[in-house]
Amino acid sequence: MTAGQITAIQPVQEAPDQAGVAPFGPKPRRISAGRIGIYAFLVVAALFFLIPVYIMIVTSLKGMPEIRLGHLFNLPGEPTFQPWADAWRHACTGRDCNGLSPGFYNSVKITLPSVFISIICASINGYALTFWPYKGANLLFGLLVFGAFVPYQVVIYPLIIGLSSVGLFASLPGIIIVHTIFGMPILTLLFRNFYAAIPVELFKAARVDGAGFWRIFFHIMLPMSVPITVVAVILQVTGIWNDFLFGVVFAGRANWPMTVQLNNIVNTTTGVREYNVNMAATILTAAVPLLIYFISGRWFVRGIAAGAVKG
Amino acid sequence: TDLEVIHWWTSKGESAAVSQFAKAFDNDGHGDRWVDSAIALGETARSTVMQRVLGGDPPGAAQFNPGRQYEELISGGKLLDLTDVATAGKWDEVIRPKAIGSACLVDGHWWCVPVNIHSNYWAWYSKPVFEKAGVPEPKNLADFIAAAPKIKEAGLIPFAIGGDGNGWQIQLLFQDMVTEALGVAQRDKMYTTKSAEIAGGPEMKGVFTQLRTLKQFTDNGYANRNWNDTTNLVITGKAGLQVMGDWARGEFAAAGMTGVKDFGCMIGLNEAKPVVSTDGDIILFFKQGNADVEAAQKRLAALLISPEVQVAFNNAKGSMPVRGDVDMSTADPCMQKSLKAVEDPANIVTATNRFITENTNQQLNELVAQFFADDSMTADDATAKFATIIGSSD
Amino acid sequence: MAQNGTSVSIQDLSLSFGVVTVLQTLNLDVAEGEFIVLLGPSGCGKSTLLNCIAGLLDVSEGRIFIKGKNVTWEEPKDRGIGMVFQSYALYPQMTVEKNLSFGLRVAGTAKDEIAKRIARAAEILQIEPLLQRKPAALSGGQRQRVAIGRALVRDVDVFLFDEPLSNLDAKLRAELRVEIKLLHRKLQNTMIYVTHDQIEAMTLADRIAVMKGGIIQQLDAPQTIYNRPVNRFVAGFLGSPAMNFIDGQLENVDGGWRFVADALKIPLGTYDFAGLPTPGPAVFGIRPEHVSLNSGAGWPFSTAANVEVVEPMGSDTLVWLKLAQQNFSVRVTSERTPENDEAVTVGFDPMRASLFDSATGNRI
Amino acid sequence: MAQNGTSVSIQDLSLSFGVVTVLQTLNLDVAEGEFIVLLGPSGCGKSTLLNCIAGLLDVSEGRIFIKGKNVTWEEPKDRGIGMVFQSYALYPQMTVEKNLSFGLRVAGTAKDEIAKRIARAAEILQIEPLLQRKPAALSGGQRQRVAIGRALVRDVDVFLFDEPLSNLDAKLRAELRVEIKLLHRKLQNTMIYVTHDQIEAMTLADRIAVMKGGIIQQLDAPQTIYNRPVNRFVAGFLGSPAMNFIDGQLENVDGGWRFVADALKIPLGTYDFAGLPTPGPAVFGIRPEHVSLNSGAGWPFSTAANVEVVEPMGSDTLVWLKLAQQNFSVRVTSERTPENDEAVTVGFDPMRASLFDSATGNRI
Amino acid sequence: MQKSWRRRFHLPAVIGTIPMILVAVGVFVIGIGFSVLWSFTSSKLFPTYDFVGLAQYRRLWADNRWLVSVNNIWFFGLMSITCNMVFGYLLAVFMDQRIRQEDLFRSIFLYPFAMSLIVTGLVWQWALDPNLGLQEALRNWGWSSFSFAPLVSAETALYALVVAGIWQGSGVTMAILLAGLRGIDEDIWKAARVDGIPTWRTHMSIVAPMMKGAFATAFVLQCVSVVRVYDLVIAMTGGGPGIATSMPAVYVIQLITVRQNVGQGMAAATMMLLPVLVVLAFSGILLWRRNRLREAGA
Ligand SMILES: Nc1ncnc2c1ncn2[C@@H]1O[C@H](COP(=O)(O)OP(=O)(O)OP(=O)(O)O)[C@@H](O)[C@H]1O
Ligand SMILES: Nc1ncnc2c1ncn2[C@@H]1O[C@H](COP(=O)(O)OP(=O)(O)OP(=O)(O)O)[C@@H](O)[C@H]1O
Ligand SMILES: [Mg+2]
Ligand SMILES: [Mg+2]
Repeated sequence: MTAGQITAIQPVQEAPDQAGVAPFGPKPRRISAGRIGIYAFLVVAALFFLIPVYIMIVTSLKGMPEIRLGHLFNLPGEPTFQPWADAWRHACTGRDCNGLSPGFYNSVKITLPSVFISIICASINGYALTFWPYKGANLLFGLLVFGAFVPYQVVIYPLIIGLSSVGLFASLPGIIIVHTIFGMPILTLLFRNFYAAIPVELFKAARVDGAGFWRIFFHIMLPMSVPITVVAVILQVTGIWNDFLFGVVFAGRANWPMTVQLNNIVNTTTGVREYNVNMAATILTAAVPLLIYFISGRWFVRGIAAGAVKG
Repeated sequence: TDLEVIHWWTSKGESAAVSQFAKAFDNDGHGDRWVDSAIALGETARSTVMQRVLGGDPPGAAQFNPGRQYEELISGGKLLDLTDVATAGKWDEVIRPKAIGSACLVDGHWWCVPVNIHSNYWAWYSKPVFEKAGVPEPKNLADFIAAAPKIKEAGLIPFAIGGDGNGWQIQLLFQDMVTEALGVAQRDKMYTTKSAEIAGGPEMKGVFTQLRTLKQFTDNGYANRNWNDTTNLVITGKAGLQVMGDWARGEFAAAGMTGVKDFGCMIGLNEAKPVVSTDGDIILFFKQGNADVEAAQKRLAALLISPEVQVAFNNAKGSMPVRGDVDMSTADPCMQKSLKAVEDPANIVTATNRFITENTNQQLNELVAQFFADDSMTADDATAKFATIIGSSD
Repeated sequence: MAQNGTSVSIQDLSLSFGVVTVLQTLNLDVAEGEFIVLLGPSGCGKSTLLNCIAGLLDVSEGRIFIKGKNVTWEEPKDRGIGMVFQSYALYPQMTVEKNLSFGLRVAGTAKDEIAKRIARAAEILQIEPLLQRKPAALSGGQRQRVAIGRALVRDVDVFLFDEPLSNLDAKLRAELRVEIKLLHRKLQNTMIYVTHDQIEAMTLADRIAVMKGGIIQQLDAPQTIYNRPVNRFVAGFLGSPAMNFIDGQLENVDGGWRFVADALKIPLGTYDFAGLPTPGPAVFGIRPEHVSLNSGAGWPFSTAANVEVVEPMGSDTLVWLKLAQQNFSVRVTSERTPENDEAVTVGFDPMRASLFDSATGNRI
Repeated sequence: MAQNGTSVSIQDLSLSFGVVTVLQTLNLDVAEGEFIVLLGPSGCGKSTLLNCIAGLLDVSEGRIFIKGKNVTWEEPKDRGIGMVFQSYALYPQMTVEKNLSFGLRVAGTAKDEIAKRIARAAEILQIEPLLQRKPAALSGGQRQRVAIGRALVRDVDVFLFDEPLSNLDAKLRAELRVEIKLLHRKLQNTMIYVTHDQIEAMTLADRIAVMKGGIIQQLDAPQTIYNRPVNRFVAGFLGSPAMNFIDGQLENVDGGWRFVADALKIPLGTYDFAGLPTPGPAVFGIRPEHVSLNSGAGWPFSTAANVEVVEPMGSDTLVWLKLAQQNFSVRVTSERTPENDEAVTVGFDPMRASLFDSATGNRI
Repeated sequence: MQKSWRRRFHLPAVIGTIPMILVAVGVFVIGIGFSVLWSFTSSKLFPTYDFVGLAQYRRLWADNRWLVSVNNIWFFGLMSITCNMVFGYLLAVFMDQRIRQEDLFRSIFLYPFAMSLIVTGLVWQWALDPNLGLQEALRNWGWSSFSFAPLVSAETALYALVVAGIWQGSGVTMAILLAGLRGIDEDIWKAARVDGIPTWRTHMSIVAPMMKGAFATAFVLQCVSVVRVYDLVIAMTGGGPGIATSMPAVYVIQLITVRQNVGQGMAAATMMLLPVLVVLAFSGILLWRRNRLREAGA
């Protein structure tokens, strides 16, 4: 059916038709200025966001002579992957010239249990605060939120003294505890908000069914916490993977994470700076959190919606 | 016995140097092993050491700079007393100049091992730049300041400097200028007696005024530049002159340049009055409460200062050995200059760090950096502030 | 009511979301001043149709006229419509007065004109004392009125209501129903009202459009729809308690029609057939209130049955029993309530029944 | 129904949240096998009371007995209760079967015993085909049944229902209402059922407890509550359309009592006073279905009035008019519907009315 | 009432939150308590208990760098939170327009959050370096008079930090606000359209005020990162030129580690906590009062 036919059938109600085409069917999709503006803004913003990563990638593919020319934005004249290989395998940090690779496994060793334990702790906190509040629980929570504002370094001395007095200083458990401590405020906040939005009837039903604190948590609440857990995992993985300060002090030499080597490669003050290797090393170090971001970005927004917007 | 050593020798040249220590220690015949813990950036490495000490897990040994950074470690009883090793090795005889030894010799006990001498008192310049600008190569700072406008006219940067790390490059320049302006004796007096009078005197004002003048001859990219990029400006002939310690020589060498035709070096800021500062690196040993480990620590201490290791290390590092009885004939012309200068005690300048605490040091860094960055700050203001900091330091 | 001319006319309207067609070549003419209710189960496209009329959704096919003007492509604000939402959609951070005036202020209406209109709307809706409150401080019914007020101040021709009462409790719902009815009488505007509550539909509408699956099943006056539903869906959808249905056969015996299910045989002598009937499977429907219990003879049809459940509902009682092994309810006034398991006689007049084709569901 | 002994007994129960007292020295005895409905407006404390019985809230004062055992401080699971929630509260990540068996698994019941009980519950509730689905794949009514099933498998003495039907649409609500009624008949358990829907209350309850502000206003059989409400609140809360109230005066003229409002004078000869009346301001209440329109003489009282609004509701029609300048509704069957503005006669028997004290609201 | 007590302090709940109790009390109360304590001592390299009263505070407030840091944090905080919110909101609004490639854009806006600032800060420093970065590039491409070197002068270096802060933080703000936007009742949008309110007006006057929760969350996160800002400054400017971009957190850490002056560092840290404490206490009291009022009114 065309517009013309309709006009023929319905002449009576036709309003004076200025343009010659009677409005019929879907509104013609004008490519409106607004739409172009939206995309223009987003693209410009995206370019702004991509500047550093562009510089990093381009630089990492250049040889040192090309870098000395100083044309930061130019594409590599003779692309080379040598810096990447160097960064991963050969770059020196002190005596050892094994690149980043040895630290990678340490980072994994630190990150996995830290993320796991900190999320378990925080989710239990959120759950207890929401469904089993005892006297003073909310005061504790307030203290925790206060802790979120404390610059890490302020409590580093007491932490060192405390951990060494229980013999956990400079050990894997030590660093895991530290990450758990500093992840706790924000994660607890997220989980608490998330659980607060769960219908309390679910909790009551489980209690009537005879389930106790732990069973309700593990069988009912935890399986429902996927969206917020995704957010927590992303936050923690990026935070812990990128951490240098705690890793170098609390992990002990045997467990030094990748960032220590990255710092050694990047921050060497005397001697030639190999910027291409630096950039390659940086991208390699960031690869894990970035990967997690790209895989779960969609759930991130959704999870945030579940845990951050209310309250 | 395994011995963990924390240091910030992370660059290629440095790691080659530190490998000399490690190799010697690993092969000392006692089954020792050097466990290498490199952490880039001196301040990061140092604070890690401090935190490890606080946590009761100190490393076996750690790199430090001579100065007052480890005062509290000594008074807190955290360090291993090396006096017996020193006596056996006759350290007080072989180590020269005396000033370098005194960094470790406190109250008659040896608390650390000096391993090299670095002098901050150098200016490096590009011969082609001076040629291009048609001015003679400088013999002192005044020469340079006179020549600078010409270089600027030639479209080049007369004076190269960088402002990274709280402005330590500027502070280094500044300290050189202070020594130059006050003379070694007056300078030492100012720092030892914390004399606000000298610090606020006309010579100091002159230093600040000259600093402001030098600022006019920098480019506007200096703000965050680190020292090797600064050196690179001189190497590539973009800038005329840089004031930097002797480690800059490594950069020139790495770029394939020789001190004969490509670049020049000025010892001190005045060739007529050569000076060598006694900065450098030292190694501290921490008490472990374990006789075996302490024996290994002492073995390492003795090894570090032994002639063969000294030569191997300092050749790799490009610094001067702490003992005069070793053969350094392979060193380049600039090094030869300082090896010559160091023989005369009159040319020795004690490192500033030895007089002032790190707290004061950083305050000075900031003052100088701020003065350098902020053109609205007058030389009078700066001098007054300088006097306050010196006067109230401890 | 002033029904002169067409107010809203929808012609061959279709709308799809991707591959799902929600509305299919729908036609609807609403007379000026008429109160039309769109009634249908959830998801049948009522809100979608309303949004099309409002211009909040772009149609896929067809045209929409309001007051004779083709507004298919007009902006919502230029269509002369006002809309009241289920959630009221009041601007929470503005006072009632701001809520009412915001559209006008944006349009640049003069200050005193705004004040005048708000005063009038507030008077009509009796919300004068509330003008300085925020929506959070209002009860459900008051919010409802403010939402109507927002349309009122804009002096629109057509009011669109999207389930404006479903968020309220039964009591308030009943009260506001009457208020909307009175308001309509006062304003004489065209109103299109979406609901899935049949009581609302019955009480408010001049005409009801019963929708299902994006198609208008029947468009008629409430009583007609109630008493002569065009198909089984409409019959079952309206009425609470719902119409009783009995599956069986339509038979022609000796030139007379009758409905047979199991042992049950209902003569259809008094039934008003919609067309020429044919024998075959059919569904017999009759409303619970058109059936009488134990009222003796005098009914064209009566049969015996056993009471299964008795549901007293206050004013009346619903008695459940089995007819031809199928559930059957009878509504009786509270006084004459039988006991569970009591044997009773059921009587009704097939004239009041509805017969549907088993296959198509259409009225026979 | 097997009403032998007390099943749930609540003694002097009080509960406060901080400074707010929600329940005040409440007493309630529920007989074994009885179906009690707690009815009241939103926020009156119905859910709170139910939660106290279930042990999900700690009481501030008082004691709770179930089957003669003081369970005031028992854990919920040890009280022999099952609870069904408005939102069903099914565990979303478990299948129906897992949902049903969760409580038993927690209690460590043997595998085959669990299977047996689930089979039985599934059969009673006709949810066998759904056992392997997750709640998200169920319709509202099916979820509802699973929620009941969860209580069923645990073989509890007392079922607690917290508005189990409010999330459903009217049609399903009506169906499930009957199902719950039949279930109760089958199981003979004690059931305590919270709702604010009076139809549900009337149809389901053996006795209704009407609550307001944390206090039980009246506890009685549905018909008693409907016909002889103890106060104005109960009278107004029950019945849809609601009872008509007329404010006026109670007067004693020549030894006979009458109610006077404006020109309206209603003789109360047939009225059954609750106690000894005193003259003074009073409220006269009568339900719309107890009033007749144009049905001639034969009524103890009748008066003339003008029709204002007519609300056809399908089966009946509600006619609104003014009596003594106050709104007054009359329910008539659909056939005899007057027009707007028609003059009619209103007649009723004051015997069916209720009189309340204006000040206290109590029945006179 | 023995049983009553047991039910009120559900033992497993207490056990389950032992980590929280330990962290809240052990770390944040006791730890911070020690920090405050040390601020009254003459601690240098290691904490000692040699009390000197308020001497450290006097020295702190006499220190020019600290004063500059305090000024900077207010300026930086205000600028960066405002810009972040505005920019994040704009991004969220535009992302909410049913755009194509939403996933791609979202990933681009979020990725900076995953990268360590220590390095990306360096890259920003390059990009803004007059001899290496944008200025040089544009001059090479023919715009020889172009001048853009924000990190060089004390006046503009803070702005450069703000820009890098936006780069790092606005993605997360965007995600939070986007979630908030998607939670707004669609009827509100429709009502505004029927009322004829332009889209931007709807955003400004209606939608943004309705997203209090999302804004609050984003705001809190921003505040946390502003108070703690350290990596960004160290990587991009090292606090320079001069001391122009020094911040309290940078100052505290400098004092504790480099300057070996724990006492004064802790004094500075205590000063930093003070405003946070005041704000938290204030909002706590407000919340408590509101609850009280609501309860009383109910
Ligand atoms: N934006 C959309 N995209 C895809 N499908 C949609 C969209 N909006 C509505 N639908 C579908 O269109 C159908 C009709 O929806 P509509 O909201 O009009 O129903 P309704 O009759 O108003 O129902 P209710 O009584 O629940 O409000 C539904 O099946 C719904 O799933
Ligand atoms: N945890 C709580 N803290 C404070 N007050 C509460 C709490 N729970 C309920 N209340 C208050 O107690 C009163 C009774 O609540 P309850 O849930 O029992 O009402 P209800 O009768 O079930 O209402 P509805 O029909 O809406 O479910 C309400 O005023 C409510 O605000
Ligand atoms: Mg709808
Ligand atoms: Mg409730």
